[in-house]
Amino acid sequence: MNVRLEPRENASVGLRLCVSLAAGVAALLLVAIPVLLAGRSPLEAYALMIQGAFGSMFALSETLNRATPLILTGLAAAVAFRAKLWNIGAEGQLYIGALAAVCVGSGLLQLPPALMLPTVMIAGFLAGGLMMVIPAVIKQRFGADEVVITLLLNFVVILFIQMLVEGPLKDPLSMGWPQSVPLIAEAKLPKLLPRLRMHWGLIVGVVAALALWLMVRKTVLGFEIRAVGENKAAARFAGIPVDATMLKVALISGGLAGLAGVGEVAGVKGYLSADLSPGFGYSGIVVAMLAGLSPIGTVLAALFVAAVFVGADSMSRATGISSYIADLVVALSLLCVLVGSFFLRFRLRFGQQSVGA
Amino acid sequence: GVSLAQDATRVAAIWTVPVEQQWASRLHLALVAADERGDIDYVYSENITNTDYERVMREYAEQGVELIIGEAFGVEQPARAVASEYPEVSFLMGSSLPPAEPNFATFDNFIHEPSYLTGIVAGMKTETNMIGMVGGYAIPEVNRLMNAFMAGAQSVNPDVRFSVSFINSWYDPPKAKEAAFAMVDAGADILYAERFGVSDAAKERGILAIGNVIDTAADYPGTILASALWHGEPMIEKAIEDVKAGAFTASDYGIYAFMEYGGGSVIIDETLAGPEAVAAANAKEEEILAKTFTVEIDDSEPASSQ
Amino acid sequence: MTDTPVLLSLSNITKRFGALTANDSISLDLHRGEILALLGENGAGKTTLMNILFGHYVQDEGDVRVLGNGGLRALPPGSPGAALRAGIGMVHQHFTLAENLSGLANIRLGTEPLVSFGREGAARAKVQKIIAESGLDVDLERRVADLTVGEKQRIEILKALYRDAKVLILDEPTAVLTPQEAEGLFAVLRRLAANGLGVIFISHKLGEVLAVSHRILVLRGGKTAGELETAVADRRAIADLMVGKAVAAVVRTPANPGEVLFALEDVSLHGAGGGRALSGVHLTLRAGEVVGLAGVSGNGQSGIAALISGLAVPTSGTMRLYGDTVTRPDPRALVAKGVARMPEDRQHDGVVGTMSVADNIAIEEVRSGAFSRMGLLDRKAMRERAASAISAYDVRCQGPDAEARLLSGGNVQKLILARVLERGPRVILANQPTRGLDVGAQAEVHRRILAARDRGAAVLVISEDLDELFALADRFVVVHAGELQDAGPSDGLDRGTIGLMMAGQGPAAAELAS
Amino acid sequence: MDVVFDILSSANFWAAAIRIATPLIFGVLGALICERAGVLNLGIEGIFVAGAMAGWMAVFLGAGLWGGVLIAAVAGGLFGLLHAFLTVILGLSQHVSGIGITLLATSASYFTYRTALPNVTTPPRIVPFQPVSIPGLSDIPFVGPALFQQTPMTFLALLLVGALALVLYRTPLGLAIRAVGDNPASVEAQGLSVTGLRVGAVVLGSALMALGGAFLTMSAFDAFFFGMVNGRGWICIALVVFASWQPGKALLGALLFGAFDAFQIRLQAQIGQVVPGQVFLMMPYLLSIVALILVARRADYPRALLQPWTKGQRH
Ligand SMILES: Nc1ncnc2c1ncn2[C@@H]1O[C@H](COP(=O)(O)OP(=O)(O)OP(=O)(O)O)[C@@H](O)[C@H]1O
Ligand SMILES: Nc1ncnc2c1ncn2[C@@H]1O[C@H](COP(=O)(O)OP(=O)(O)OP(=O)(O)O)[C@@H](O)[C@H]1O
Ligand SMILES: [Mg+2]
Ligand SMILES: [Mg+2]
Repeated sequence: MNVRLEPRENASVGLRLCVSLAAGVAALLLVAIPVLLAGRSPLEAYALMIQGAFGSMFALSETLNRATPLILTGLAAAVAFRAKLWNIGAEGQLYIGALAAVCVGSGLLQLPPALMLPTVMIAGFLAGGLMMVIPAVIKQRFGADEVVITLLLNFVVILFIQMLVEGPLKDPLSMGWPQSVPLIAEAKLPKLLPRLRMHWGLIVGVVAALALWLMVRKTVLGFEIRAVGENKAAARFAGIPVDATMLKVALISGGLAGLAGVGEVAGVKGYLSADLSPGFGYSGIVVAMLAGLSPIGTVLAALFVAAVFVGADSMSRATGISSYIADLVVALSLLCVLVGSFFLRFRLRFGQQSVGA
Repeated sequence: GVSLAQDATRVAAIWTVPVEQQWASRLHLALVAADERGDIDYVYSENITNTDYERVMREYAEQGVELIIGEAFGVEQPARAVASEYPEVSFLMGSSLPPAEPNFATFDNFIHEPSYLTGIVAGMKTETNMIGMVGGYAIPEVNRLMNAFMAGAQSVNPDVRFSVSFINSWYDPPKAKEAAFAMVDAGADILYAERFGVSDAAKERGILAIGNVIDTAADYPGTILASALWHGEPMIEKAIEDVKAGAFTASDYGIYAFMEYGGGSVIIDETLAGPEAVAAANAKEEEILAKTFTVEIDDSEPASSQ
Repeated sequence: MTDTPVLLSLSNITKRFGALTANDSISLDLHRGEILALLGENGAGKTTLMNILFGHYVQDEGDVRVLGNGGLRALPPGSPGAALRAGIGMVHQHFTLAENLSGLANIRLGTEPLVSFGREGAARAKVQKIIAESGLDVDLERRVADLTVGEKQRIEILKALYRDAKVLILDEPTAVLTPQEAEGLFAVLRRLAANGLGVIFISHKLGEVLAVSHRILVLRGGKTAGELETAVADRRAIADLMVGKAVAAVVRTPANPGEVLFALEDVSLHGAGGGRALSGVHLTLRAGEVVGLAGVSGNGQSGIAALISGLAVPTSGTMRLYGDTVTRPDPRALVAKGVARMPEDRQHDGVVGTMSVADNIAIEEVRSGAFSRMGLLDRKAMRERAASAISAYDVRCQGPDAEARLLSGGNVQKLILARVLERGPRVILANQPTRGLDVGAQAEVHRRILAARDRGAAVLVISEDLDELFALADRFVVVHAGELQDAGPSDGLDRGTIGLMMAGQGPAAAELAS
Repeated sequence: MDVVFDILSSANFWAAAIRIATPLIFGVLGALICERAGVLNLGIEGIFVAGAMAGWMAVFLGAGLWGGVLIAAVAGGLFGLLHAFLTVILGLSQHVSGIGITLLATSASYFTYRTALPNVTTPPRIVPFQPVSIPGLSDIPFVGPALFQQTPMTFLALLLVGALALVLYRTPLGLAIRAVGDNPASVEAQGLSVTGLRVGAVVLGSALMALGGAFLTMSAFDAFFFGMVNGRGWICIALVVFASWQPGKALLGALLFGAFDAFQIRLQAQIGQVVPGQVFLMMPYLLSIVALILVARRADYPRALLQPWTKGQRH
């Protein structure tokens, strides 16, 4: 009797569901440890988590609101990772996208409302995209690793934003606080429902996911991105312009992250500051990988991560457990889902069974 | 939906920083004390990002908390919007903007007065005429205190020069310490310790430091020349009292940080400062309390002397 | 040979991969001093069997026994360490060398306690002694990355000998060697066998097998198909055993060359495309003619292939297609103009493994009107084209939607043939068209190439296998040190002349010498 | 210009550079070991936090300073083990596992700290490592003060650079680690365990990373703060590329970074707000990027970096 791993060709929907469920259960079991350490009842904590994430229209809207930037940064990572372009810089691209939105949307440009929003979004997309095209070009020209460069650029961008919101972009009415001038009303993404923070960015995210899905499956560009991502050498040999395709990927990836920034600044906050994102760029990587880089899956994974965070954070307040538990729960869930993905790729075989040849 | 204790007012605080942070810690301590006295039922959330801030406010409001204390600096608009939607809840928020009717009161740590007094002490004590100042970020509540300190020092010693740097982090004591060392190397003999880490550098190099907001003299024996302290108690107690009495209004509670209300005080180590400096500071304190002298509130970013 | 003691004995080895039975109850014995050749079509299970023997894979059934003190002892399954300790050395089909280390470091790897110091000197002395005895000369201090394939292989053999191997397994050792290097290897093997080493030798080249082995074991479809003494074997019998049916020989009719379709005129190439630079190369390809390019690997073949593939642009000189100068390299434009390119490394450059067969057939023309409209893919057209290619070229796969990575090597090559030949190209680059393919698959590829020639295409075949070149080429060119020499029509040529030209001697000198 | 010269010629400046570099030296050595074996460890930022917290907490609870160092290393090693389990044994994405480890180690450390010490406002302190001065040596002009204002952990870091170089280039273990990061098949074919080597390297490397964190709470400072690691781990990921995966160059890179940081702190203090402070703060990152661009062509990536290895699988 021995145990062996065998790769699976593809996992059925049923199996996917089972594995997701098992991962969720495992995560909950692990979460019990810190909850018990804090001297509370895990069952109560679970109930409060669910309530905190979905228990009311408000809770649900908050979950969706948090999922919005995660969908976009998740898509940014998914499209880049598919092409084996390791964009770890979505955080910086998000800020640059937000910056562009503020630059065009704070009154500098006077456009009819119908044009203003698209302009703001396009500006954010292009700015974020450019922010990723730079490391992609550096990689092509100099061979410098994009993981490290995009990571470092995140720090540069945040400092740059700080510099701007303390300097040229500073809102004179902010009483000295480092924040930018606000967006004008026409440049803001409308709320989906009155009094709730959910905004049209969510729709943008879902549409972007659908568009990417279509792009990957139905377009020549998607075909070329897949080929370049899976086997650069074969793609080059077959005449696919590898470098140009990579730049397109970079533009799309950075652009999506930039859109996330537009969403936060135009949909939620109204002005730019250096604390716009609590790490949405990094979480996007997690979201994309949980989704197996699938665009539609990214939407679901973003919802999952958002719900876990919002639910756990709310639970911490209701139980009096330290609010650091929210990140802890997200981390544990992530690792459980990650281990689960292993069982989608491999099956365990026990003993010696004979298989018809 | 949880049933409330009979007489304890339910108070929640929402901090964007860990409660170790000096600023939050002053109010947190006062709230914990009130909780221990049984006056209030205190809960808090720390390290809440501005992105999450509004949600947390709403969650507490929904839970039936009566008084919410926190910082609206990064979330002025949404915080005010939430307050207007929960008129039955009282909000007491750190803010640079005026209060908003009917339930949104504001405050800030206005301890520029004691900061000015510590400046007098430092200005008289410095021998190199060089004072090093290390701050986190150049934001109004930091700038204000630094500027008052500098004004105080200059009032007694026009030759004094300042070296100012910001480390761009609230919590990087090793880095703050390095920045302080750099100032000592450049000739500073007194350090203004806006951040944790600066007094450590002073102690290690055997020079003096000026404390800010909290009293750390016991941790750095022989190092803390003087400190400008912020006391959260007067404001917190006033606010609780107002809530209990149903008299909470959208007013500026920032005044409770002023010396006249006991929200700010200076503490000077006489053995380090010497009687002369103490006397000068005390004299100025009299003037402030007597309102014959007003310390200017200057929120602009302080800069090194050229 | 069977009078010497048995060194190694495999009995009833069975190994399954999912539904596929790669080894089906295979048994074999290896004697001291014996060279046993293991033959079989691609996928017959040779490598799998050796991987089990060496502990890379765990068999489902059967056991491996090795001669130890006092008789044959069972080897614990799944442990290369145990196999090494038992005296088994393996030279893998794909080298297992750390390229960032020196040859010596690779040899020492795993032979010393992990934390110990100063053993390098003794190790070097021992390896040098082995080199002296075996003739496996190689610079031990160079980084493996900088060694030629032949040198890498010598390092691999030294690795085994350094551990005092009793049994040496070589999996397709000559696939990447020049004829001269292969000869050198055989000499070494004979010497080692004479000293008592047992050798298992896997190859697809029947000539080599007949030349070097004592005994031949043929696998087919994971089963033992037959076993014969080399002394009594002939090519035909072996090929029939391997394939299970007679393999028809491919006949080349005399060529009828027409106009020049492709030409390199005084072309030099630096740096691009990897490999050696080219200098002053003249090459003409005519309609209806196969030109064979011979040369020791690394002398400039990759540069020439890169030029015709559109992956490199001449540093100087002119490249002409149908008389027009080609200025910018662009695989897509060349493909559109009727150039067919078969890559040297089909798995690496030929297919995108995770994409479907249909995708891989369409990949070169995905932007053309045939497969897309306004940036949208025409999946239906792609699938139809794939379906017809699959049946016309007998690509064995689950269908147009099967992932290319699941295809065997031979079928990948058929897929590429289908991709490039189906358009009726006028210029064809066939780079190592049958490397690693078994005799049946080889014959099929050769037939296709000759059929294209007969249709009027100009063909350049690059191969390290002289047998293949003689089977296909109407005319020979030889590349050495980045320079190309014309060797003339193949009819008047013999292997010796070509071999000398490959070694850098001019055609005249080569003729004199032969 | 005078300012620059004054700064560079002061022993205190060099002392600061070495001090600032110390946690980076630990971190970059740790990342180097992991990557040499073929595993990218983006968990580094969180492992720094865990080391800072665990080491400090151990000392706070009475373990003694070297006991704290040991506990920090063990904590780092445990997170390394988790990363190794996910990436080496299960072959899962190294990027995601790393980011997951960072999230887990950070939040677990914060949670533990807060649950253990719920009611602190001023963070409790320990007595940290003190600078060692060696009579005689400390008095050498310039070098003495630069080197002997340092705490034992700095010397440990410098020592580890040598030790790691020795192991990597002079022992069969080093050979095996370098080989497994280049081509795991080479190691397996020689009878060594790919998994064993990789797991070992990741655990060891993570333990070193944790020491970088421990230095912050036990040498550079005496208390644990939320957020005090402040991106130092990520810097190490950049430095290791800059160093072309060589311990000597890693030391050089860390020292250069430390020197630059010490320099900008001094320049900021002296020439003041002529340009926004952020410009100074950006410099180390921008210079790292420039350095990476310059070395990239020559960088010798471990070829098997990011490649999982499963025994009995085709690769
Ligand atoms: N990694 C793998 N996982 C599962 N099945 C595989 C894998 N690789 C190959 N196969 C299966 O094994 C079969 C043969 O593949 P292989 O690459 O060994 O070709 P081959 O046997 O050398 O054949 P050919 O003679 O055509 O070169 C394929 O059809 C495929 O179904
Ligand atoms: N790890 C694996 N997973 C799945 N299938 C495998 C694996 N290794 C080998 N196979 C399959 O087992 C069969 C035998 O493969 P093997 O490599 O032993 O053939 P071979 O005789 O060495 O062929 P070749 O002449 O092409 O080297 C093939 O169909 C191959 O695809
Ligand atoms: Mg094969
Ligand atoms: Mg094989």
